[in-house]
Amino acid sequence: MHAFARLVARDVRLTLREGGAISTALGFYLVVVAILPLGLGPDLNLLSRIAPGVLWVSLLLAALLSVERIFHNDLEDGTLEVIALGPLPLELVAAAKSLAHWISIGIPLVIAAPILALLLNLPADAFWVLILTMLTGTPAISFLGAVGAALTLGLRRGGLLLALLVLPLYVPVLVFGVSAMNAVIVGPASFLSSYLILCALSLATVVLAPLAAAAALRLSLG
Amino acid sequence: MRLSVQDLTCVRGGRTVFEHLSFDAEPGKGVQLVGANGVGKSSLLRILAGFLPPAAGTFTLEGADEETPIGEFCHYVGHLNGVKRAFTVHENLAFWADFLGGGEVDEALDAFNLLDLRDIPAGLLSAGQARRLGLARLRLVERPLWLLDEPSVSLDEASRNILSATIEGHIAAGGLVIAATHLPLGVKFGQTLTLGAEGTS
Amino acid sequence: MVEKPGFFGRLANPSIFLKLSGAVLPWLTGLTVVLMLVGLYLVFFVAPPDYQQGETVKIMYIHVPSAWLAMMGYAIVTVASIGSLIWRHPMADVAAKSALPIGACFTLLALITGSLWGKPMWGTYWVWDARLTSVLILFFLYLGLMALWQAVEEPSRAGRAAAILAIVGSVNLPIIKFSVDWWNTLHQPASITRLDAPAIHSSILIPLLVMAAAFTALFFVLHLTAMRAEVWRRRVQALRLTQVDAARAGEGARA
Amino acid sequence: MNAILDLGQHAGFIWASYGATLILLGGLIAWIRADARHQLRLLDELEAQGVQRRSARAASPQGKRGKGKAER
Repeated sequence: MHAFARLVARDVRLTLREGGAISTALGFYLVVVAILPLGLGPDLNLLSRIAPGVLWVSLLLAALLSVERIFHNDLEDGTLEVIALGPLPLELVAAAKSLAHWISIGIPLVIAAPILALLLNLPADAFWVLILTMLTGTPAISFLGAVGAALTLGLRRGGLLLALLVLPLYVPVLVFGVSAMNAVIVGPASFLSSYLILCALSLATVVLAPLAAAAALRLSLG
Repeated sequence: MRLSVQDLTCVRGGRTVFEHLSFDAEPGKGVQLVGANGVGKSSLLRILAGFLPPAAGTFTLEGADEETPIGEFCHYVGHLNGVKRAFTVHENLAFWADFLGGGEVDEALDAFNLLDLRDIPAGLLSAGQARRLGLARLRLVERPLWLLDEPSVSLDEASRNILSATIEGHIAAGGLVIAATHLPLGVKFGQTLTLGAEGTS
Repeated sequence: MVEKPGFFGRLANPSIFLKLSGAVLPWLTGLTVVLMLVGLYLVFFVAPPDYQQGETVKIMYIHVPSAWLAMMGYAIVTVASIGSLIWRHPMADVAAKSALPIGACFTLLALITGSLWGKPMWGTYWVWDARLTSVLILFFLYLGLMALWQAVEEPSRAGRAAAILAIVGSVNLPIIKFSVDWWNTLHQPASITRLDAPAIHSSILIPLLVMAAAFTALFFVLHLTAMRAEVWRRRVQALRLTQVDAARAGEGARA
Repeated sequence: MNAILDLGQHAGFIWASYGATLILLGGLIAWIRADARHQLRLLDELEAQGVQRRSARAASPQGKRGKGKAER
């Protein structure tokens, strides 16, 4: 476990030190949320109705932008080869790097979400559910994104392909995240049922995705 | 600890790079891999490190327990140095020491006279210095099998001597070294394996 | 002990596959043509109009079979992917890769006929009905797999990468279906009826089953043909590689 | 025969969907058959030039053109 913690710590420190990845993800998130009302019109109660959907979809796209980075840099400078020879099996290496991506990129995005929610006139009593559902859903986004990143590693236009591969897999997280929020805001359905399914999704992804990511990593190491 | 390779075949991109390659690497006798470009020197090293599955044949490290993958018994130095540009020289090596399981960082830096560059971000290093930082990993955790792919590339005279001293020290201590190189390494290798001319020599 | 290869074991050898498929194909093509003709005759001359939708129910006779084949196609790709990843069955890659464009075509057909059926029924070309939406996402999974095959040059790596993605996709497909159903029931405006096949009376069921059989037979005819083409393509590739090697050896000798 | 003529007021959509089926499946059939023929032709050309697959060459060292025509 020591090596696992060291790898996560290194990755988080690396992302913080380089800083570029976080600012681009946050910047992109802000721009997408800000530009949508320009397209959809300034009508506040329309915006507040679609706020959960807009916040979630923009978060997915922002996370997707930074997910390719999880393995790409390490493959490019040879670090991935040395890590693969370390005591940690590739599955745990993939899990560690996905966890590091969630900590360094996922959480800042979740912290930014309420601020952007102000732009969309999200009802005040929905802020707690916004943060809660996003905190629960973003691990699945990072871990599934890691599978896509591992599959498109070393390909020329990998970034575009990554979006096509991973976005369909994000549909369940998106649907249950937004329906949990709507359950609180609009409310026929119960909040708990959607939210518990979202938790189940995230947990399952955190456990299963590294297996696929590691298998894909073995391909690109070969 | 002895490495024995039986009837190894490597296929990459649908093309057979080499086939029916068998040899043994004895402790105390380094193996030098020679051969023209594209005969599979790097591929052989990557197979032994466990990155590339061989199309056929087996290789075993006698004396090592079966479960742990062979990768954990070897240091692999490829064309890339495994260095993070955003971290300082010390931080790079400190991470490797922590992750790979031990080793004295400053002593390894000193061995490749990188001590005075200790706190400089690796991004500012020259090619030769970065290569030395990559090679400094060899001095960290003790691993019996060294797989070196053109280790002396972009090294100057002095650094090459440091490298050859390090390799000879490892061989003398009973370690195994398999080095693919065009430039002379200044190391007395006990065995030379020429690839491309029907595999064994 | 070399155990006698089972049916799939013997199929592993492309030449045997070519021989077997060569024998089966003419018969299967004949069967497909017969089934298609019988089906079309039943649909246009025998099947009664639906009491609600009238004649537009005829669209169902191609929409439902193509939706079934869209799913079956992905199931075939998944099984072939498992075969290629776990048993490294050489023909599994060929089967998975060649089934993709066919499955994608049937998925696209299901979407087109679904929307053409939606216009007379609800006045809109696209209705976010739970099943149509799932078929749309299935279409994206097909596109992703085909794009991944294209993006990776080295065939064996492409095969394994696509196999991993196909398996990840197949694990997610039921979850996606479940979440789309959930999403659909939440936003279910009362008016839109589910895009369901009307009451299955035998006079409607029989033509539907015949059409489904015809489409399935067509799928396999196309799949076998595409697999043969893939085997030949890989042989051409191998021959070209030997040509390159021979040329290089030639140059080496002369230089 | 009159059953075909009066397909109700939505006849357009019925013909449109059958038309789409014809175009899409017809195109798919044509493309797959063409691709198969093309690959076969390429294979024949390469074999005519005496280029041998490694396994074929290994099977007949005396350089005869492989084990006859590759399995069709």
